Amino acid sequence: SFGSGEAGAAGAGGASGGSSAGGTYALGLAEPDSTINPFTVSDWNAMFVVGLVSEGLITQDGKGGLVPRLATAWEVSGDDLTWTITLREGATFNDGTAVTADDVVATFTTITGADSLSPGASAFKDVLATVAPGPGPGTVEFHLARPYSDFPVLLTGSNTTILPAGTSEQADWKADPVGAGQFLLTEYTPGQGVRFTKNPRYWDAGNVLLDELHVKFYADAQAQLLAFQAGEVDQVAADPTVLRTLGAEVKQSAPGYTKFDGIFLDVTVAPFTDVRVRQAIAWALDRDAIVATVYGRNATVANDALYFPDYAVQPGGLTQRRADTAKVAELLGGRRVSFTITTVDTLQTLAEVVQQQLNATGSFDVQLSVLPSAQYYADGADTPWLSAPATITNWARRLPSQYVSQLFATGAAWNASKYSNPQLEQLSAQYDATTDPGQRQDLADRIAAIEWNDVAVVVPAFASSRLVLAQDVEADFASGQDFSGGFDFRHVRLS
Amino acid sequence: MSTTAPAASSGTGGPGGPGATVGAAGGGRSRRVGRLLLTRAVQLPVVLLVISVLTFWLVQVVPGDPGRNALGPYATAEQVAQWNTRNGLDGPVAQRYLHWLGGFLTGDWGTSLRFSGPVRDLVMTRLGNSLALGLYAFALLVPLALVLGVVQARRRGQRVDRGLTIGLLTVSAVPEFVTGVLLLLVLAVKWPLFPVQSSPDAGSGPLEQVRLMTLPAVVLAVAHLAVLARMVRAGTIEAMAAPFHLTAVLKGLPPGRVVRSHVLRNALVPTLSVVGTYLGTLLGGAAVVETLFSYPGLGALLVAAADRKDVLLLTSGVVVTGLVSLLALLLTDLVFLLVDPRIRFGGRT
Amino acid sequence: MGGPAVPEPAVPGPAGPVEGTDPTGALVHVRGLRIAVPSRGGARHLVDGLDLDLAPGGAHGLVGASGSGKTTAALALAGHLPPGAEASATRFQVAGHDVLALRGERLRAFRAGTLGVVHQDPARALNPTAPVGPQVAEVFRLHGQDRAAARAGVLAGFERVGLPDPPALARRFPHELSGGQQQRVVIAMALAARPRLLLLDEPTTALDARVAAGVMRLLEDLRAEHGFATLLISHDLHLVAAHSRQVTVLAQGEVVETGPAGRVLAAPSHPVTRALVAALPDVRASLGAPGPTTAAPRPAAGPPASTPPETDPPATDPPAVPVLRLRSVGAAHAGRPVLHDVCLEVAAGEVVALVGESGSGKSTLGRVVAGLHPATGTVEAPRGVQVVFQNPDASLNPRRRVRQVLRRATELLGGEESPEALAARVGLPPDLLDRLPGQLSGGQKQRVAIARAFAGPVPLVVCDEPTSALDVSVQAQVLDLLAELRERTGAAYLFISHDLAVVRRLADRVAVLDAGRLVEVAATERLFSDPQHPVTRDLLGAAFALHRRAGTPGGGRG
Amino acid sequence: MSAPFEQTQLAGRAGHLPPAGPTRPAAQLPPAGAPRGQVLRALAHRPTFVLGVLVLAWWVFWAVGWQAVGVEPFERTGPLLAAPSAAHPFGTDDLGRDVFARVAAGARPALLVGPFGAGLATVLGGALGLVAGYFRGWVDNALMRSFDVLLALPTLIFLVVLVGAFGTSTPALVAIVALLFAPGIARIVRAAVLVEMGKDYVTSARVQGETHVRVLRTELLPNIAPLLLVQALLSLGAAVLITSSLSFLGLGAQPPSPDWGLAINEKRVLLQAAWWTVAAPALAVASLVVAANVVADHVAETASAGQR
Ligand SMILES: Nc1ncnc2c1ncn2[C@@H]1O[C@H](COP(=O)(O)OP(=O)(O)OP(=O)(O)O)[C@@H](O)[C@H]1O
Ligand SMILES: Nc1ncnc2c1ncn2[C@@H]1O[C@H](COP(=O)(O)OP(=O)(O)OP(=O)(O)O)[C@@H](O)[C@H]1O
Ligand SMILES: [Mg+2]
Ligand SMILES: [Mg+2]
Ligand code: NI
Repeated sequence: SFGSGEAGAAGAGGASGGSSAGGTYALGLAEPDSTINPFTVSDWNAMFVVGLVSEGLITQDGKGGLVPRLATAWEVSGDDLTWTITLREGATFNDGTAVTADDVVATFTTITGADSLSPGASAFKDVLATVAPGPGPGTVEFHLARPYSDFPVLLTGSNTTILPAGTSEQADWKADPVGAGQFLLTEYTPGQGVRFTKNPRYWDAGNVLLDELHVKFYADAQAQLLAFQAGEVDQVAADPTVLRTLGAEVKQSAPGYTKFDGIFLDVTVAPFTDVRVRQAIAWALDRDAIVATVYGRNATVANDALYFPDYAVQPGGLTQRRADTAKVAELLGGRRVSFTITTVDTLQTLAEVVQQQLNATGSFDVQLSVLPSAQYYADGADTPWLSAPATITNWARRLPSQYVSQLFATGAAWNASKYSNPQLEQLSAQYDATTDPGQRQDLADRIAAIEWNDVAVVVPAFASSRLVLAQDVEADFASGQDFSGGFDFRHVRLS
Repeated sequence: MSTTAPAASSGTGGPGGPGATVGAAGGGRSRRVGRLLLTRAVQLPVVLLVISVLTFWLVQVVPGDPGRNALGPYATAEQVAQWNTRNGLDGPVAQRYLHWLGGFLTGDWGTSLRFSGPVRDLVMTRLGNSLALGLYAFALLVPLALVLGVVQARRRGQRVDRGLTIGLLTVSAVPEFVTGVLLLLVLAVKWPLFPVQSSPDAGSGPLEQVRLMTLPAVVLAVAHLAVLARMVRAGTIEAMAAPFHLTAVLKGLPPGRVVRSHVLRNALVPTLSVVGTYLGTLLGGAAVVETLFSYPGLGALLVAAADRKDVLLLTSGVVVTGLVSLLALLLTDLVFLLVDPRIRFGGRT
Repeated sequence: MGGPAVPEPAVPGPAGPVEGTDPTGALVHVRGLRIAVPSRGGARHLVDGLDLDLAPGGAHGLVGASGSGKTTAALALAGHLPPGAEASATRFQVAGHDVLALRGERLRAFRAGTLGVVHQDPARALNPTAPVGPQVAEVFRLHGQDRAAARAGVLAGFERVGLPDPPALARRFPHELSGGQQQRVVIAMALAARPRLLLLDEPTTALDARVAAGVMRLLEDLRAEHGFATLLISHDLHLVAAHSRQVTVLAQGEVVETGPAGRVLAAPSHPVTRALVAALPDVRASLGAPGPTTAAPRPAAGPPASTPPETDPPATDPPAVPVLRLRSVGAAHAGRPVLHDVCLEVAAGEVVALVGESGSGKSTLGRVVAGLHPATGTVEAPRGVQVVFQNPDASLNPRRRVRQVLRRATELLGGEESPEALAARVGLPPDLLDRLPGQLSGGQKQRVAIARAFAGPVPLVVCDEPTSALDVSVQAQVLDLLAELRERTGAAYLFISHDLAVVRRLADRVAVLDAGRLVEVAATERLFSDPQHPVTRDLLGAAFALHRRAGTPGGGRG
Repeated sequence: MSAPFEQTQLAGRAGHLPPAGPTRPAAQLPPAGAPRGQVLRALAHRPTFVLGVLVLAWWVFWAVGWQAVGVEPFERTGPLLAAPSAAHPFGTDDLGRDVFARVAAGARPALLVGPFGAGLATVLGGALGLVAGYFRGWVDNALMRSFDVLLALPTLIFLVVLVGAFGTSTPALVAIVALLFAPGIARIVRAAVLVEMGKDYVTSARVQGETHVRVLRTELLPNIAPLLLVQALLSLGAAVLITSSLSFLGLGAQPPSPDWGLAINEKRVLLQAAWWTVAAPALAVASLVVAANVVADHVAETASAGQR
C-alpha cells in the first residue's frame, strides 16, 4: 500500500527525502482520544486526522478571512434569513463520486438532527432552521431562524466537513475514510501513527505538493520535541518550552489566533457577587507577564472583551487593563479576598501565574485545584468546569456573539459564570442581525463595554498557534492547523 | 512434614560442579513441584476472576464518563447519554460484567471505546510488544544487577561498594522519564543512533526491532537496577557469612566459581521474588517508558483505557497482564524449589 | 593464663628423623602467632603466641580445652581469621608461603594446592543448595580432572570413607545425610585435594568407633602413601595419641606444652595437660574389656589394667511407668525407609542410650520421638520433649545472644536459674553470655544447646551426640549435670552417642540400632560385659581397639 | 543460617597485614557487643557515614523549619529561568520562583510521605510475609493470592484507583504508598522466611515450646530484619517519587506545591532549556535516598562486625 520510496524513508527514521518531488512530511500528534469520525470528532488530534481527509465548504485563513473550499460563493437573501452556497464544480470525494448539494444537505441535516451527537450541533442551534438544495445546480440554501450576518463563519467550524449522503454518524469512518480532502488515509496503526498519501482527486490537487504525510503519535510533548530535534518530524508546536529549548533562531510559522483561556467567575457566589472583586481580579493581572511567561509571546494581551484581534470588528473606547495594585486595593477597600481557582491540568501554568500575581498584590489569597481533564470536564450537574466558583477554561476561537449566546446567555449550556444580562443578549442578537459596518462597530463597542465592566470572565490574552518548522520545510501555512483552517497543506513542500 | 515419595533416581546431575545439577533433585522435589503446580492451577483462575471483578468495578471510581470523553466538553448531556446508550454503557454494572465475562471466555472481547477496534487484537499485539520489551529489559537488567550486587558484596564497605551504592541509588532516584529524556538527548538527538519513536514497524527486520527497543529497554533496566542490585548485595553478604562459603574459599576455588556455585543460589531466593514481581511490573507498569518512547506496549494502552474508562479494554488487558504476572510469580515459586531444596510450601506438621 | 615457661618447640625434640624442624625444610613454621579480636576491655587474644612446626609428612596433634583456640589457630594456617580479627606473627610460613601476606589469586592458589580442611561442623560446612557429590567433584575439577574422572574420584572417595551406596548418596543434599555421613563427605572432600597439609578439626565426632577407626586408618595409609602432614584437633586424647607424633597443648590461646605425643600425653608436665590427660585411664577403665567377641579385630591384645566394679545403678527391669513408648515405629526419608518396627520404652527418670553405626537412624528416631518427623506405628511421647540437636550450631539462632537464648529457655521450660547460673553449670564463662553463636567455639555452642534444653524440668530429653565437641573435663561436668538433673527432676533421656565411655557412664539401658532396626536392648552393664548381637560386639570391639592403641605412645604407626 | 550484613573475613582483607601494620577496617570496627557509645564513636570515624547523617539532618532541618527560615517558594523572586547564581543558588524556574526555596520547602512532604509510607509498607508487608512464610499451607495461599491480585494489577492502574479512593492528601499518600509496596515486600519476606524455615533454629524454638508469635518475632524477624531494612530503604525513594507517578497520571499534588516528585515531572520538559529546575529536586531525592542507605550500610557493618 505504500510507495517504495516512502517505505525506505520511514525505515531510515527520516522525515523527508521521499523519492518524488514533494516528499513525506512528518508531524507528531498525541494519539487521538475520541472516535475518528468527522461528525462526532471532538479532540484536536482526531480532528487533524479527519481534517486531512475531509473538506469543508469554507475555511478561515490566519487573519480571519474566509477561504472558499468546496463552496465557491455564498450570499445572503434580502431578508437576511437565507444563505445560498454555490458548490465547486468538479469537486469529488476520494471515491470518485461528485460532491453534490444533496451531500451538503445530508451532512447538515445529520449534524443538526434531533439525536445528533455532533459537537458542532450547538453552533447551529436557534440559528439554522432548515437546509435544502438551492434552485440552481450545485447550490444549497441555508434557511436561518434569525438573521445572522456571520453565518459563513459558522460553516468553518467544527464537524462541518462534507460527507456523502447516507453516511451514518455511527459508521466506522476509519474503516472507510471517505472525504473530499487533500489526503487519503492509507494506514492507521493504533499507538503508532497514521499514514496519508496525496489525494489525486482533490479539487486543488495541483497545489498539494507533498506526496505523503506521516502522522506519528507521541503521547508526550517532550518526546515530540525530541523527535523534532532528532529530525523525525518536520514541525512542532511552538510552546514556550519548545521556544526556550530551540532558541530564537528557528524557522517559525504563525498562522493565527486559536483560543483564549478565560478566568470564569461565578457571579452568584461570594466573593464574586461583588463586581468590584471581579474587577479587582482583572486589574491585578500583569497581562504582559502572562503573555511572556505562559504563552511564550505567542499571544496578544486581551482586555476582558471577547473580540479576537483578527476579527473584522474591533471594539474601541476601553482602557486596556494593566496590573494596578493601587486600583485593586481601592476596589476591594482594603479587604483580603480568598478563593480557589479550579482548572484543568493543561492550563496549570496559567493558573499558577495567575495565583502568583493575585497573591502578590497582597489583596488576594488564592488556592489552586488542578484537575485532570476527565475530572474537570466530568459529567453531571456538579462538573467542576461549570460549577466551581472560579475556573480557568480555554475556548476555541468563535464569533463574539457565539460567546454571548453560549457562555453568558440566560440558561446557556456553558455559562460557568452564571451571568446573565438581558441587555447584553439583546445587543448581541442585534449585532448578529446587522450587516451595516457602522452599526456593528457601535454595537460591538457597547457589548465590549458591558463585558469589560461586568467581568464575568477575565481574559488575559488571546493565544495564537505557532509552529516551529524544520529547515527543509518550504512555504508558510496559510491558516492555523485546526478545523476552521481546514488543515490546509497546500503549497507546503520539503526542499 | 517430610514427603514420602519414592526416591526418584531421575537425578542426572551426578558430580561435575554444583551448578550443573539444578535438576538433580531428590524424589521429594518433583513431587513438590507437581503439587505446587496443581494448587496453582486451581487458584489461578480464581485470582484472575477476582482481578477482573475488581478492575471492572474499580474503574467506576475513575473520574470522567466515556461518552463525555468521546464527544468532548462541548457536547450536551443528552448527547453524552445517548452516546453511552449506543455503546452499551448503561445498565447495572453486574450485568455488564457478566456480559463481558461471557464474551471474554468465548473469545469475543468486545470493542474498545478508546481505540474503536476489537479489544482482542489490540491487547494481543500489545502483549507481544510488551513481552519483547520486558524480556529485553530483563536480559539487560538481571545479569548486570547480579554482577553489580556481587561486586558490591565482595567489596562491602570499600570504595567500590560505596561508590556503586551512591551511583545506583542516585540513578534510581531519578524517574524514568528523566533518564529516558537524557538518553534520548544523547543517543537520539546528539548522536542519532536510536529513534525517538520506538514503534516497531511491521516491515522492519529483527535487528531493527532490537535497535528500536534498546533505549526503552535500557531505561526500564536502569530504573530497576538499583533495587535488584541491592537485593543481590544483601543476599550475597548473607550467603558469604555462612560457613559453607568458607569451605568453598578454603577449597581454593576461584572467586567467580565460589560465587556462581555456592553463593548465588543461597543468596538468590529473596532476589528471585523481586525478579518475579518485576516481570509483571514490566508488563503493566512500563507505561511511563512506553509513553516517552511511543512504544506500543500494554502499559500505556491500559493507562489510556483507565483514563478513558474503556472498561472492556481495561478489564481484558488487565486480565491478560495479570495472567502473565501470575505465571511469572508461579515461576519464581517453582524456581525456589529448585534453588533451595529445603524450601517447602506445604503446611506445617 | 601465664603458666610456666613455654617449652621451646624450635629445639629438635626426640622425634624421628622425618620431623626435622629446620625452618627451611618445614611445611609449617609459625612463631609467635597472635590472633586478637577487639573487645570491650581492649583486644582479646584468641590465640596468643602460638609456635608450631610441622614437617612434610608429619603428624601433629592440637589439644586443649573447648574454646582454647584450636580451631582459630588451625584456620589461621589456611589464611582465614574470624571477622574483625587481627593476626600477627614473627614467622608465619606454610609450605613456603607467608600466609599472612598472601592476597587474592596467590592466596587462592596456595589454598587450592596445599590445603585440605575438615571443618569441625560438617553440617554447616556443606552448601545446602547443592548435592554433595558435585561439591566434592568440584575439588577434583579444580585440580584439572575432567568430569568423568571427577565423578569417579568422588565415588571412590565416598567408598573409601565408608559411605553407603556412593552413587545415590552423591546426589543427595547435605540435609539429607546423617551427621556422620556429612562428616565423611567433608573428609572425602578434604582428601580430594591431595593436600600437603590436612587440617583435621574434630574429624570423627559424629562417627561411631568402627567407622572412626576406619577413617583414621585410611588417613594414616594415605599419609604414608602421599606424605602429607596432618594437624589433628581432637578432644579424644586416645585418638590424638594414636595418630600424632607431636602434640601441642593450648590453653586460652597459649601454648602450654609441646613435644612428642607419647611424652606429653604419657607424662604431662603442665597442669593443664595433666588435667586433660587425667581422664584418660578412667575412660579406658570405664569402657572395660570387651566381652567375648569374635568381631573385635584384636581381642587379645593389651588387656585393660583392671576392671573395677562399676558404681552404676543396677540394671532395672523394663519400667512400669513408661514416659515414652514406641511400638513398631517406622519412618522414612524421601520414601526410603529408615526405621523398621522399632519398639522401645523409656521410664521416667531412665537414661536409655541409643547407639549404632553412623547412618543407622538414631537421629531420625530422636526426631520421631520429639514429634519432628512423621512415623508409622505408635509413638506415645509426653508433651514438651526437649532435643539437643546433633548439630548445635544450626539449632542456634544466629541473631540471638546466648543470654537471650538461655533466659527465654528458662521461661519456657519453667526453670528458675539465671542465665549466668545455667551457663556456669555447663562450664560456660559468663563473658560468653553476650555473644552471638557465631562468636563461639564448637564446644561452646554445644554447651549452649545443652543448657537450653535443660533450662527447666522436662519429662524427656533427646540428646543427640550432646558431648561430641567437648573436652573430657567439660564433658564430665556436663554428664554430672545430666545425672543431677535426672535425680532432681526425674527427667528421662534418650541419649544418642558414639562415645561408649559416656554411654557406659550415664545410661541405664542401651539400645543398639542397626540399619533402622533395634537389634539389642539391654541393661548397660550387661551389654558391655555380655554383648549378644554381632553388631553390638562390633561396636564395642572397635571402641576398645581405638582406645587400646592409645596406650602405645608415639602414635599408631609405631 | 547466618546473618546478612556479616562477612566472612577472607585472608587478604583486614587483619592479614604483616605484624606491624595496623589494619584499617578492623580499627574502625567496634568490639562485639560494645556499648552504644563505642559504636557511635566508631561510626563517627567514618566520613561517608558522617556525611550521610549531615545530609539527612539538612533535609530534616528544612522540612521542619522552612517557614521559620523565611524562604519564598511561591513568589516570583527573580527573572524566569535564571541559571544558578549567587542570588539563586539553584536558579529560578519558569515562573521566576527560586528553585532552592522550592526544594527546601519540598523537604516536608518528602519526609512525611517517604519515611512513613515506606515504613508502613515495610511493617505491613513484613508482617504478612512473615506469617505467610511461617505458616505456609493455606495461610500462605490465602495471603499470597490476595497479594497476587494487587501485584497483578498494573501499578499505574492501581494508583488511579487508590487515588480515587483516598485522594492525594499527605496521609492518603502514606496509605497509598503502603498499599502499593506492601504486596511486593510481603512476597520477598515470605521467600526469605521460606528459606529460614529450612533451618534448625526455628525447629528448636518450637521444640522449646515457643509460641508462634514469639517464633515470628524473636526468631525469624531478627533474621529477616536486614532484608526488611533493605526493602524499607529502597521503598523510601519510590515513596518520595510517588507524586511524580501521580502527576504523570495527572493526579499529583496541587500546584504550587513544592513537592519534589511533582517538580521533577512538571519541569522535565525544561530539561534542555533549564536543567537546574529538574536537577535540583532530582538531586534532593537522590541525596535523601543515598544518605539513608549509606547511613544504614554503615550501621549494619558496624553492628555485624564480629558476628560470625
Ligand atoms: N568470631 C569470633 N569472635 C570473637 N570470639 C570468637 C570468635 N570465634 C571464636 N571466638 C572465641 O575464640 C575462642 C577460641 O575459639 P576456637 O573456636 O578456636 O576454640 P576451639 O579450641 O576450637 O574450641 P572447641 O573445642 O570448643 O571447638 C573461644 O573462646 C571463642 O569463644
Ligand atoms: N532428609 C533426609 N532425606 C533423605 N535421607 C535422609 C535424610 N536424613 C537422613 N537420611 C538418611 O537416613 C539415614 C538415617 O539418618 P540418621 O540421621 O537418622 O542417622 P544417624 O543414625 O543419626 O547417623 P549419624 O550417627 O551419622 O548421625 C541415613 O542413611 C541418612 O542418609
Ligand atoms: Mg573448635
Ligand atoms: Mg545422627
Ligand atoms: Ni505509503
